[in-house]
Amino acid sequence: MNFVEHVAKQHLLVPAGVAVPKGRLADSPAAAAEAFAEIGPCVIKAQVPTGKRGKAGGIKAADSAEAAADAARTILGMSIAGHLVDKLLVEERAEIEREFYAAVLPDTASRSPLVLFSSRGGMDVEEIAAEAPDTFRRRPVAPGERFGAAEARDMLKGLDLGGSEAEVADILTRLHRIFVESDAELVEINPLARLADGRVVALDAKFTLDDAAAFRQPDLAAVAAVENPTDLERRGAEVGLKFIQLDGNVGVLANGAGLTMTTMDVISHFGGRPANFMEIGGEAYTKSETALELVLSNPGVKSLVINFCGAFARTDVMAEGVVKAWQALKPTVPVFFSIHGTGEEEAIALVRGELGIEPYDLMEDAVKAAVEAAR
Amino acid sequence: MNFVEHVAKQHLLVPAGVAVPKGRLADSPAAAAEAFAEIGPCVIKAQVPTGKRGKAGGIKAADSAEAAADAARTILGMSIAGHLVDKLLVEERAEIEREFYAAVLPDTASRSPLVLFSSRGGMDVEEIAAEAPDTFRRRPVAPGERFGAAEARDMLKGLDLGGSEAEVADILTRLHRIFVESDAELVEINPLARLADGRVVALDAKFTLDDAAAFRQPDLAAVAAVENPTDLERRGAEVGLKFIQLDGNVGVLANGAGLTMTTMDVISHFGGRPANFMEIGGEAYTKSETALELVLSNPGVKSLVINFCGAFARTDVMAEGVVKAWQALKPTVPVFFSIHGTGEEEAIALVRGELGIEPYDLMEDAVKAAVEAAR
Amino acid sequence: MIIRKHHKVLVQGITGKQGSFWTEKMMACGTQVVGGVNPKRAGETHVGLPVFASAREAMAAAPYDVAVMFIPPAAAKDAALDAIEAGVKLLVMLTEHIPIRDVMAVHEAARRRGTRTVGPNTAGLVTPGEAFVGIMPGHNPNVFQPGRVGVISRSGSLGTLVCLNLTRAGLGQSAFIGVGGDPMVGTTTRDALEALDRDARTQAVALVGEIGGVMEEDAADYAATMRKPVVAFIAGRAAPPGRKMGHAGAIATANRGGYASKRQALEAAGVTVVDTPGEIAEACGRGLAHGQCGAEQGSLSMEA
Amino acid sequence: MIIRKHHKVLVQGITGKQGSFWTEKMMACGTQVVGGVNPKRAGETHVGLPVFASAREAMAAAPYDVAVMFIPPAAAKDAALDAIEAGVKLLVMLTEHIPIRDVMAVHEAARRRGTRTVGPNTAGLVTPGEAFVGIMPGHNPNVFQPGRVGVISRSGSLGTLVCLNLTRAGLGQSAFIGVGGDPMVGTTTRDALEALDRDARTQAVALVGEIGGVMEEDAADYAATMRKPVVAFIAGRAAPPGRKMGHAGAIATANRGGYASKRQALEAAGVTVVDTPGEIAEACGRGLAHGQCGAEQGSLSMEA
Repeated sequence: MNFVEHVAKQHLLVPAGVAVPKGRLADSPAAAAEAFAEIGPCVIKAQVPTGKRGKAGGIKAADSAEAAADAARTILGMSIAGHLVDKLLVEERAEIEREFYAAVLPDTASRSPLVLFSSRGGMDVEEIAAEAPDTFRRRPVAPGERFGAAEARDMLKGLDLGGSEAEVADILTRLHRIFVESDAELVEINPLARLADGRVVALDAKFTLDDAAAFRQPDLAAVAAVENPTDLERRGAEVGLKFIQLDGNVGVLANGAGLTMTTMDVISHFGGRPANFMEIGGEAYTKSETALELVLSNPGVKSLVINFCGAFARTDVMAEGVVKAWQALKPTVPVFFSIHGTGEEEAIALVRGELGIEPYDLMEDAVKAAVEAAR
Repeated sequence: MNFVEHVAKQHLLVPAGVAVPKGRLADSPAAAAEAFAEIGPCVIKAQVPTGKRGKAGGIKAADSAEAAADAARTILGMSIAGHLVDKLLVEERAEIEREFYAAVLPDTASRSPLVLFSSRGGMDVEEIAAEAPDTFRRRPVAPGERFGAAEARDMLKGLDLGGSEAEVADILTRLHRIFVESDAELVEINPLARLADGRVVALDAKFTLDDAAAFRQPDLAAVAAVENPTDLERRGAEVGLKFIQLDGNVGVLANGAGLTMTTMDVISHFGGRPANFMEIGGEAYTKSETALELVLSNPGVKSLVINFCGAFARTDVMAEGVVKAWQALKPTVPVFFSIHGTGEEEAIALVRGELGIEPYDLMEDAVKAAVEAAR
Repeated sequence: MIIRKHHKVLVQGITGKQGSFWTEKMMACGTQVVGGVNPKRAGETHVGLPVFASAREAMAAAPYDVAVMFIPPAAAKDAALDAIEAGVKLLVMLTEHIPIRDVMAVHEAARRRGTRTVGPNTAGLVTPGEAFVGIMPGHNPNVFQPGRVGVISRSGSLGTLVCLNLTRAGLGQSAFIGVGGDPMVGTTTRDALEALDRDARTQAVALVGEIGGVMEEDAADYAATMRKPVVAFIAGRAAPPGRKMGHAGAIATANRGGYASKRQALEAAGVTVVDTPGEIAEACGRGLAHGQCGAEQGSLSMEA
Repeated sequence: MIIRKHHKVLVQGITGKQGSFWTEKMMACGTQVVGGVNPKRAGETHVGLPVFASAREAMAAAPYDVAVMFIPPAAAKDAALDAIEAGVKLLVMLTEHIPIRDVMAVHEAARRRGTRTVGPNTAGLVTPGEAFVGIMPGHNPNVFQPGRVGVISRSGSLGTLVCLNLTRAGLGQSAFIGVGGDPMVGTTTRDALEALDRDARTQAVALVGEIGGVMEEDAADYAATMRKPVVAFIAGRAAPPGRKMGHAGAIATANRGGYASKRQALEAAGVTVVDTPGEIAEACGRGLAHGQCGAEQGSLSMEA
């Protein structure tokens, strides 16, 4: 799972004590102009979880509020490697003296994390290794082995860092810690810059979460999911489910487009915010298990309304899928049912028996309870 | 299903007798320069099935071979609305005198195809309807009703087409025929241009196939699938199957990455070209049904090798999935099996009993037969 | 398009899983099913009914008024044309995902022949205590009870919910008309409203709409002329604009077709628009209490 | 890492569906399974074997040499460390998708303790006629027969195919070593090659590699020093460059790791590289006929 730059910076580098340039997020030309007013001469960067943003035209400098707005206008709505740009990072334009490269990744040979550094940054690591091998250092750090300032300085020996050895060594130890503690598959700063004022800051940042470890990094996984909202939607589409992810916190699972929209409306009516639209009407009613998985994959969901009103769709079949998904995923969010129509006796008995939950008689009451629980 | 411009032109407009500018496809800067040499001053357009290509920077003019190559370099590799640009249409730059708008779409009110025309083109139909309603004509044509040149001219009455009334009327009748015969959800030419030399040509073209009718438009569906190769790959990924679509014609279904790669290798070895990679190893072996559907959705597949060698993966379970998919899809491509290892007796009996096919003993023989059959 | 006890019904695609299941439900509710169609099994008996080779053959052997289609999309057009040519009065098309060209061809054939079509993608028609055709829980007494409110719905699930609420409120239903979720349906919300206005047993109407299309706006024009109370609920108020919500027709647009447009049009026509489906029954009750009931003005003609 | 009849085996995660299924298969092949682990069911008997709370507890009650893990990814690290601390000599990790950090921690603990690890993501080890651990069809006589060729494979399915071919050719297998499909495995192809070189019963080696990583290149250095014939097949020749082929380690890169690099390295080391898996058996047969067998040079020590 690749993280966008500003998330990697704010959720990983900054908490670990690695300095980044002053920056603000913007999602409109006006916001970019405002950010300029605060920050001054700046770089405006598309926030999409992929490299090659510069090549795609997703990075522009601006020297005035108008230029910032213009750049934002151009970049917003672009699509870079399949990601629609809907967010920009407006960042102070640092006066760069030197560019370095720093990264940590798993090393097959040593079966350990490998710290990489080069006193030449700004290009691909393959290019650095090929073109400037003298500037390149690699140090595996066995699990449990110490990698403190002394070890980092030892690794940097013989490189000219223009007087920034101590700062760089410090940053390498922090990067190593991020790698280990956050289950990274890659953490990379390129370029890591020494500025004219002597600060060493991460101009860009890449973080890839080890997908196999996402289960124990729920905060990071949630952050990543929020930043890529369309992934869940795409997953839904591919299994024939019309799933639309919204920014509310009450998850919705209902059968039929009409009933689903209505459930969302009633959530809004009672002051809540629906977290999704999900269509399991028609033949798709047999897919309630997958549908529930999708709804619960939305990290915004704080409570859940399951509202079945069976006509063609059999509520007993849907309830079976729900119970299956529930038992597999063991979610901790509170769930509120309302079940009526075709198959209701079996469906209610199943939910009662397997989940120990008593469905509400009125959907309005189920929704009210869910809205309350999500607060 | 939206079609890219050059497919809409070549597979729908041109066969129906609607003129389009001279053009050539290019997939590299060199090819664009070559196309320039043949065509002269040109427009270079990203071939992705989405609108707003101009806004995204996907359309550029070129007045020299170098400029054409430069434009190609810039546009290739761009990503527009999630579609990677890997193909360009290099089209003669027509000297435009007038731009019109023409389209046919289904009309709810009349429950009939609706022919739309405006003597002002080049902007959205909503804009035309709002800003230039006088130039706008709408004519529903009930199924079975005649829409010939007389009817089309009648529809155009009162509009100034600069002397191109007959050509435009003719084009409208052809557009209507395309709509009906090709199960369109939309067919649109915008702009439809009258050139300085008097020709009326479709500068751009949009065609959307009614997905519900794809089953009876196999040629169009196949064309569309070929033009969006990553869609299948994405579908695979979303159901947890690693599917890579290749440009060969021998489909591959095998368990385990190693065996799958080997099957592909042996296909190549015998002079064939594998049509895909597909991973159903590990737990994914239970997904052979979905996997086979994906493999068969690849329009390039002319024959199929199913090569199971069960260790952890049970060949009987995989064979069950294959039989299910086969019976549901009733594909007409010849299939060649080789089945060994865990569960082989049941698997072979099933394939023999349900599909009436005798698996080959050696995978090499199955592959040879498949390569032969694909020729 | 109100289904009646005296209507004779043909089930096209009767031998399929859904066809069999729902035919039995329909008959259990008193619907007079006279037979079914499956060209491959003509001459057999299925769920106790004769199977015919075509709707035309069936018409000769066992005349019927209504045909209901349990037919997959690719075969739907032929089945529909068969029934229309056979002279069916009312054709109920449950099928979703019929190609648009076929839908248009069927509507055109129906128009020429004077056949009333309902759907495609409708959940069907129910008249509690009389009959039902389609895929609604017409057999569930918690949902459907003979009563005074006519219900129009584009959605089967939402229609079920509203009928359930009306039954709990003791009002019941005079008729349920599922107009269908497709953008191009044979019977519009307005058509259904007119039929319920003419129906003597209907004393109030619950109109269950959705965003997308302009059927609710069109119906509002007619509602303005009615004396019976009309209560409406429009699903999709909270839907994000510009995104398709499952039904092909439900795209909220800036002007007509959106929630605001529909609500405004209906309120301007004197329709009570409620915020939750739970309020429909209460609002119908209030409307009926005001005595605005037009029970005597309807006709009892065959509306199909 | 050759599994032997005299090895005593512990099954971690024995009570699960796969653990139970494969434990019975292993025992049917003569493997001496002494018990299993499941902390929640300690004290019970499962598939006729005692269940212990931990690998350490098991070691005290029923000493063993080998532990094989039927453990889901999230619990794999703890189970592995438990077995390593218990003093197991050989740890076979079947699990796929273990977090990288955990894999590195397990390898480091194993290194310190002197434990041999196989995997993760291995299909296991088979010595026909003696024993097997893992998820291979060790019980299928069409696939495995005692014989003269040692087989090394990253892939279970492809390894099965090659063993099948060797059995048909009448050569059989002296041992099968599944090194695993993960990029960071405890026993490399080179390690396995060394073990088979030392093994007296192995007279030739079939090396089944895949594109990605550099294990085959590393093994080639050792193969150059061997007297026993080595025949190799490398999967992925036809794979499009730069795309991941299922196994996380299998990315074809421009220089090392690609098909050409592996083939070149192996051929330079005197290894016969064949084009199809079907040719392996024949090439092994030719190698054996040339009499290049080093049957007498190996040791019979415990290689784990």
